[in-house]
Amino acid sequence: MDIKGYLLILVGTVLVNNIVLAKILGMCPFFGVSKKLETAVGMGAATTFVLTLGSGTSYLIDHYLLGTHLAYLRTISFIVVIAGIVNFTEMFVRWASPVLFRVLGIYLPLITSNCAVLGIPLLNVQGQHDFIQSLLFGFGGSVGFSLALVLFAGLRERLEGADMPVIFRGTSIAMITAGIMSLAFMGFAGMVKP
Amino acid sequence: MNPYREIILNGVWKQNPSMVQVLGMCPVLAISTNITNALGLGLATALVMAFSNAGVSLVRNHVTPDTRIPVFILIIASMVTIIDMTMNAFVHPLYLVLGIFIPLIVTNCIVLARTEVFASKNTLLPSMLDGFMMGIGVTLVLVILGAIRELAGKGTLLSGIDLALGPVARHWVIHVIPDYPGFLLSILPPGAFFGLGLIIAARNWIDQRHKAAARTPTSTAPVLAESQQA
Amino acid sequence: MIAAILVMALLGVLLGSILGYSAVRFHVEDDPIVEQIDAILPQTQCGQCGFPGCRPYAEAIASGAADINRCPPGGEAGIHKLAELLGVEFKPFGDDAAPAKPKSVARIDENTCIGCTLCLQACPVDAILGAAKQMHTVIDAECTGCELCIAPCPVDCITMVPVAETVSNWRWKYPVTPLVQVHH
Amino acid sequence: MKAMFRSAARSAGLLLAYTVVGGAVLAAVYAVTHNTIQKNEDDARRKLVAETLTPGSYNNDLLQGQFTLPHDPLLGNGDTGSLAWQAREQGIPVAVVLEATAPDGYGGEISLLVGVTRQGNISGVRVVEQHETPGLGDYIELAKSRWIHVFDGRSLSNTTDTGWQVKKDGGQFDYVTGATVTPRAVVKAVHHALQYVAAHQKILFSSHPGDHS
Amino acid sequence: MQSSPYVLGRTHLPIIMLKVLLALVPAIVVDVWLFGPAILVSLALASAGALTFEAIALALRGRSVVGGLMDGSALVTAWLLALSIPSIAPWWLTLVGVFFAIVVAKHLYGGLGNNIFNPAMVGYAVLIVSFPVPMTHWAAPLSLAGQSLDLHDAILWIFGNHLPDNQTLDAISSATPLDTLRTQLKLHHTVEAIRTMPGFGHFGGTGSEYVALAYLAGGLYLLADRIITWQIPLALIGSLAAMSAIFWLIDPSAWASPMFHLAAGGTMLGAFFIATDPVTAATTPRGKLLYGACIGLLIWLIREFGAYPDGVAFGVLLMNIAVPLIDSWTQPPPYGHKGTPA
Amino acid sequence: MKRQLSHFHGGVHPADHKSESSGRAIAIAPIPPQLIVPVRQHMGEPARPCVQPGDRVLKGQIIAHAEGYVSVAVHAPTSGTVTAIEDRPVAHPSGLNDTSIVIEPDGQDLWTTRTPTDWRNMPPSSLRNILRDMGIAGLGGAVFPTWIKLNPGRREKIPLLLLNGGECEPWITCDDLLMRERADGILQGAAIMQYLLGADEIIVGIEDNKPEAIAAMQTAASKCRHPVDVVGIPTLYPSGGAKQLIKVITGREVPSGGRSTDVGVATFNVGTAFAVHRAINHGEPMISRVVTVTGNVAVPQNHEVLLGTPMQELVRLAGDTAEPVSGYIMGGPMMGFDIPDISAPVVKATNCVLVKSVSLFPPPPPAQECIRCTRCADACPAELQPQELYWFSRSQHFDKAVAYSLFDCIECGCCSHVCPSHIPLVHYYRYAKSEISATRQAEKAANHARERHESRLARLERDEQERAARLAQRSGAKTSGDDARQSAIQAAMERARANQAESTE
Ligand SMILES: Cc1cc2nc3c(=O)[nH]c(=O)nc-3n(C[C@H](O)[C@H](O)[C@H](O)COP(=O)(O)O)c2cc1C
Ligand SMILES: Cc1cc2nc3c(=O)[nH]c(=O)nc-3n(C[C@H](O)[C@H](O)[C@H](O)COP(=O)(O)O)c2cc1C
Ligand SMILES: Cc1cc2nc3c(=O)[nH]c(=O)nc-3n(C[C@H](O)[C@H](O)[C@H](O)COP(=O)(O)O)c2cc1C
Ligand SMILES: Cc1cc2nc3c(=O)[nH]c(=O)nc-3n(C[C@H](O)[C@H](O)[C@H](O)CO)c2cc1C
Ligand code: SF4
Ligand code: SF4
Ligand code: SF4
Ligand code: SF4
Ligand code: FES
Repeated sequence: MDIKGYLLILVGTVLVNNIVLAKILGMCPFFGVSKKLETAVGMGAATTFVLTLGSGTSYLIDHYLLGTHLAYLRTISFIVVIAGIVNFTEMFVRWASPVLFRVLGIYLPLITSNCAVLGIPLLNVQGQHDFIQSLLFGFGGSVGFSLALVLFAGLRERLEGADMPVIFRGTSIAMITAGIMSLAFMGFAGMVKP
Repeated sequence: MNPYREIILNGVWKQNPSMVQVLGMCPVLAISTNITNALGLGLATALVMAFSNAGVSLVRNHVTPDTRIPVFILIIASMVTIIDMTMNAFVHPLYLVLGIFIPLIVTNCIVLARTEVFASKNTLLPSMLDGFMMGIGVTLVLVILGAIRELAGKGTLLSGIDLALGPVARHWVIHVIPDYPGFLLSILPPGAFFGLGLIIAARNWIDQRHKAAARTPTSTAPVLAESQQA
Repeated sequence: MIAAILVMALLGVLLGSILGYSAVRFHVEDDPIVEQIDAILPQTQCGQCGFPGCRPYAEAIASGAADINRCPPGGEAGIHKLAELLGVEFKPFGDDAAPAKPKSVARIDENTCIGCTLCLQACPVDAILGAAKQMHTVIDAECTGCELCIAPCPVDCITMVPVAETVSNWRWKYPVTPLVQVHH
Repeated sequence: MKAMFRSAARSAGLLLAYTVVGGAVLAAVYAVTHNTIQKNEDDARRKLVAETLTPGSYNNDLLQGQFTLPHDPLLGNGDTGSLAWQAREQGIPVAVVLEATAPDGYGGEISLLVGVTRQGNISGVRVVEQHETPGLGDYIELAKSRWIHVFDGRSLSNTTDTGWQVKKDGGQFDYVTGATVTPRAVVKAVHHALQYVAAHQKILFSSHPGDHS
Repeated sequence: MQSSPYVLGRTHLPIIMLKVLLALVPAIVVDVWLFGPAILVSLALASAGALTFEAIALALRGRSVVGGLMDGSALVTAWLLALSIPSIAPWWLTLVGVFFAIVVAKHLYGGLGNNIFNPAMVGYAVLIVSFPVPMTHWAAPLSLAGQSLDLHDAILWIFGNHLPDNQTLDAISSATPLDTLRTQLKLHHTVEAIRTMPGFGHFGGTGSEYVALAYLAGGLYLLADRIITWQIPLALIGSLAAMSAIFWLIDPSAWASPMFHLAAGGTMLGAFFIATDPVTAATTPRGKLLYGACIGLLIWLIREFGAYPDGVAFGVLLMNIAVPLIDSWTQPPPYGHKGTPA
Repeated sequence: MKRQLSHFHGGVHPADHKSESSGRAIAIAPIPPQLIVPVRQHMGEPARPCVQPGDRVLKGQIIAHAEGYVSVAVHAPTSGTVTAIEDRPVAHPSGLNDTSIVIEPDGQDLWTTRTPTDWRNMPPSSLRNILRDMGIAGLGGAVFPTWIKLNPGRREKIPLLLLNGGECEPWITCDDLLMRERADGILQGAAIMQYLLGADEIIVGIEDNKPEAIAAMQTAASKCRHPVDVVGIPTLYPSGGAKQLIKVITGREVPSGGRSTDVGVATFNVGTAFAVHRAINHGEPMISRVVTVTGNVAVPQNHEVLLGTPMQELVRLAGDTAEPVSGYIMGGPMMGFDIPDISAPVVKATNCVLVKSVSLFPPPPPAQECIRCTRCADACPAELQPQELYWFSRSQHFDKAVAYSLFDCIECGCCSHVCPSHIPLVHYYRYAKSEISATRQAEKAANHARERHESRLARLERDEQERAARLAQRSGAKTSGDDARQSAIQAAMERARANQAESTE
């Protein structure tokens, strides 16, 4: 696969098949951690780190440890590996840099229950990606996640001041906003052939 | 109130995972294109939650603080894998449709949240019930959303039921609106968000009416400032 | 079967060692959150929260023993700040919470005061001046309006007077435009 | 240092216990469900392939007749080749089903299964995967419309090369107004598949077609 | 209590909206002249629908209905939506679009001024995604169709799905040049060859190029009257022209020319009337430039690579998403925040 | 010499309505039957009254002393008797009452002794004290004590003294007339200011819609011994704002949160300069000022008015028109405020009494929603984003409003003026500012209370230990005094709560 192919994977995962708005993964942090821009940025950064790493590691596990024989252990071994990475990163960051921990650390525990983190490695297997592709797919997917999250947080901060009907305030309007965002992202449809 | 009733009410209404806690949203949003899928995934989730809660409740006194979460996750992942294989074996067509979202029940945050919040502090029976009712809460929203999206999108209900129940069920499909041109948006991702947004708004509305009815009619609470600007 | 158990065992050992190792290797103490909570509380020391003063309430919040919506003097703004600090949802005052009062200060009726010093001992911020057998007075600027001095007074000579609106503490009101339509 | 080691060992031991139990349980469930799952998957594939064939025209297990075709531009397949299945009546090949890809659909590639009888007639075409615009270009799926039956019985001999086009371009194939791109792509792909079968008639209908690839 | 200032300027919100409507009139006139009167029917239908939905929404929200209708914003939304979908669209299509524009995109967010997405474009996007078939049946220019729908026929068609006996849908409708270009490019025709096909005019589509010119004229009027500022239109047109020019210069047979991009589809309408919607656009001067330029880029990307024929609506909606961030990142420093020269 | 002028961002051109009142010379208003002199006429601490009801006072006699640092004295405007010291309606947007010294004039208008000061031979600090005791506060609107502003402080000097003759508000002409008629006095005051500041340069900035004033000032300047540059600046509201004037004249921007002195400029209203001249060269404290009475009156005119004169007296002087009066504004139409009670007195800040009628000042149309058209941002001289400030103030997201520099807003009203939706933007900003200030105040109070509480706890602890030590010494027995104290507080609280419950029932 050439540079162009890699680029297409990136564009595809970030924009066209955005993990949040097109693939509908990682919804909980998308709605939960998007009330403030600052936290959204932190969550995005933390997720990007873990997801890229987890994507690569999962590939190695799947390829060298499980094979087709033990494929049924995929889910459980992926999640164990990811939990390990998250936990280690959390404790390490906390110990190594309190500043960084304040920025990223508090989001790390939330990452294990972000289904994008497991979804992307599983999609990697489904799409028969090689190691580099898996890494890129993980990175692109999480950048796409961060992008959607940060944009969404910006919108929600602005919506705080809006004079909207009471019953729509909060989660409801967040859903509808996400819906229109997802509609807008459909504009990228067809740019990268699936 | 009877604690079991409380647990049931929490799961279905007061602490409904999808409408109130906004957890475990991915399957709800992704799999609600029709009632059949919704029901399938909802019940799978409920089963996983019931058994995970049971498992966690059993071992809750035998974990150390730093291994607690990993152990819970292990239990959940095992349950999910079992359900995964079982569905693959016995409702294969449905399994194919639900696809990646069955293994993703592992990371469905509501599952982990309930093991943490409830099962790790309660005994076996209440824990199982809590898990199951939370799952039913999810199922409820899933089915309502599935019905709305299916109806608006294709004008049918229960399409694809044969996937779950075999060819016998093929003519159970209800064509509510014959010759409906189809409203594609409803079945696409934006439709999922719009639909759930409306359901949550409806829930808010019901809650609000409830509260308004409960309030004494003489109350003269000042109107919120934010509603004062036209 | 064996392969599966082996793989799983390997993963378990790996994960466990990482966890155990890093838990000890990278151990750090928690941030003192009590200070931050206490900084938000209004320091009226009035005990309306059900705790003997603001700091005990802060400690209770930090340990999870108390909700964030128990301090009437702090108002909803205070709850918002606590919610933000602790990363929890805003929670309005419960129906049982005391209604917010206009800011008041204590006034001692100088003719009735017998100089027993009981109020002086109760005041958490030393806002009452006086000595035994002498008439006492409240320093308006120091009084937080906590009302703790009222109950101990044996001759009931202390009353709370709302702080009057003056040119210096007057505030602009929320603009109301002629088009107002109030929600029903 | 010692504390670290002890802590690590304790956690590892604990988790070891759980993983071993978990692994054993999962392996057991796997053992129980494995065969059913395998059968399910085979059945599903068998059913799909069978759809492009005239029922009752063959009596072999289609999966037994599966073989691989090498890369060929006419099939639109990639370097890894594509699959094909031979249908036999009493051991004699009577039809083949091949995977073909239409590269120029509106929304990307369209994957097809094309069934061709020994006489060179089409016994059926099915769409396996497509990304056409829902509601517009997706009428090529049997679930949406019966359009795909336009190919039944067609062959290179009963339809000329110019006939292998949509009516708008002067051919013989119907299309839905406003969505010409998709049928154009499908018609072309099926035409190519027929040409491929014609060119490789001998091999495809030999008793061991897979050996030649 | 009234607070100072006690003297107010002479611009009024309804007047601004009225002027926007006024600026659209030349294009409507040209459209009627070149494509027949169907557009008048769809404008009227959209306006009626928009005002009705607006009134209902205002009433449900307990706001002054008359005051809300008088601001004129619902009419602007209705007209812009009607002008961006085919004029011969069936009645229900227009109404579904208007519903999503006025009720979902505007009033769920709190009505005028509170919405974050361009209402008309939300309506358009919902329609193109859900009903691509009627959304791609555009009225053919009179000069090509030879025959046309008069007002009566248009009403019958739009409301009753009924055509006069001697006419077919194929005859009165055609794909837009943008659509034709993309499908023909897929068949490996060159741009030059495609441009000679019927439906292409001197620099855009037959007829529609003059409509685009009329939009340009209306837009210049808005600029001159300071209803809109120059940043967004200029940046949008500039970046679209720049992107298309670069690729066109590399290979004129595979890429459409900048001139074509500017004259075709919704470029002019988008640049002057839609991207400039003050409520949903960026507000700072630098932010407006960035916002417009990104929309231009997105339009080009979607036209050249995407699945939808025109990218204006998606470009605008995608940038609406980014507006809060753009605004906060491009805040100009206030007086006294610039660091004083020593 | 033509000075190179700069521009400030934004600004508006409301109709200036100056000619109504600028055609007539300054008249001396008669002494009213009663004078009401508030003790808070300046920014800062109110002055402390030093007379009693019943006291006889002479014109120019101190009746309230400056209290604290930011304060100036208050004087009797004429001779007479103090009849009361009580709360009276004052000119304030709240319409509240404030402490005022009420004087019954005796009609003789007898001065106390007036002693001119030989300022050139006086140390600056004594000179500044004199200005404080003379009650000199800025007449440009902020009424900040002038003696403080005249202190270069740690800086050796303030290089530029800028006299503000901008008078950019529509309708007001008091500075215009003052410059036309008393240009020499203004420049003599400026000389004193220059001495105090150590300024190298004096510039007078005057909007070019006042050619007579510019001419008069130029004539006076040419007679001055020290160089004075009189500069005509383009007419554009609010060029009279100190920050805008500094930008126009020097091209420099006063840093946010800073003062003019940070860019080496001291800005004073021309009236302030004249008051300094009267105080130092004639020994006359600030007891009167020029007030424009205009709008819906028969004879719009400027009057020299004794401070404390009820505004209704001035309105009566100006006479009625056929049109009914719909209200009164103190100050101009852009920055002034409604006076609900016209019996409120003229104070140092009163530059104008503007009588409203419905045709001159139509009531604002209903506000509509903000459409983010940014006309306000284009008009804002503080280069803010008023639409964002509005968005956050309206929804009470004050942190955000502060982050968008709410406190850099000078409340000039340009944004509201141009807003097509007629939103009372400035009102929202004032509301937000006063809420934020109140919160900050409360925070300060909380910190203070915490300190006092902690020091009390520490003291009790210490007492306790001492007593325990004493007790231990005496008997060796151990009593739990701490518990006793705890239970005392506990009991107090119980009773307090019981009380509360009772009172809420
Ligand atoms: C959003 C959109 C999606 C479309 N999807 C398809 C499609 O999936 N298949 C198709 O054949 N045409 C599709 N079209 C229509 C083609 O662009 C083209 O107009 C149509 O095939 C008519 O071609 P003709 O002019 O050759 O008849 C789509 C058009 C639009 C605007
Ligand atoms: C607490 C305080 C202290 C001040 N100290 C000084 C000072 O030392 N020197 C000075 O020139 N101005 C001082 N000022 C005045 C202001 O900076 C400003 O010049 C004055 O309020 C006039 O405002 P205006 O320009 O809006 O009328 C002070 C203001 C306040 C509120
Ligand atoms: C919007 C605005 C307009 C002002 N216009 C004038 C004015 O026209 N003339 C004036 O002397 N001061 C005006 N001021 C007050 C000046 O900023 C400044 O406070 C004053 O010139 C300081 O002089 P003083 O201390 O002598 O009052 C204005 C202030 C603001 C905020
Ligand atoms: C210059 C200008 C452009 C506008 N453009 C649009 C538009 O593209 N779409 C729309 O729905 N409304 C538009 N409006 C109307 C109005 O601003 C819009 O409906 C608001 O978004 C509703 O809150 C426009 C108004 C003006 C003044
Ligand atoms: S209720 Fe009173 S004592 Fe308790 S925290 Fe609030 S102010 Fe402090
Ligand atoms: S004087 Fe009374 S009310 Fe005031 S602080 Fe002291 S105890 Fe509380
Ligand atoms: S001028 Fe008025 S409507 Fe326009 S942006 Fe400013 S506040 Fe909003
Ligand atoms: S009042 Fe404030 S925000 Fe409005 S224009 Fe003046 S400085 Fe700007
Ligand atoms: S279910 Fe929670 S992130 Fe997907």
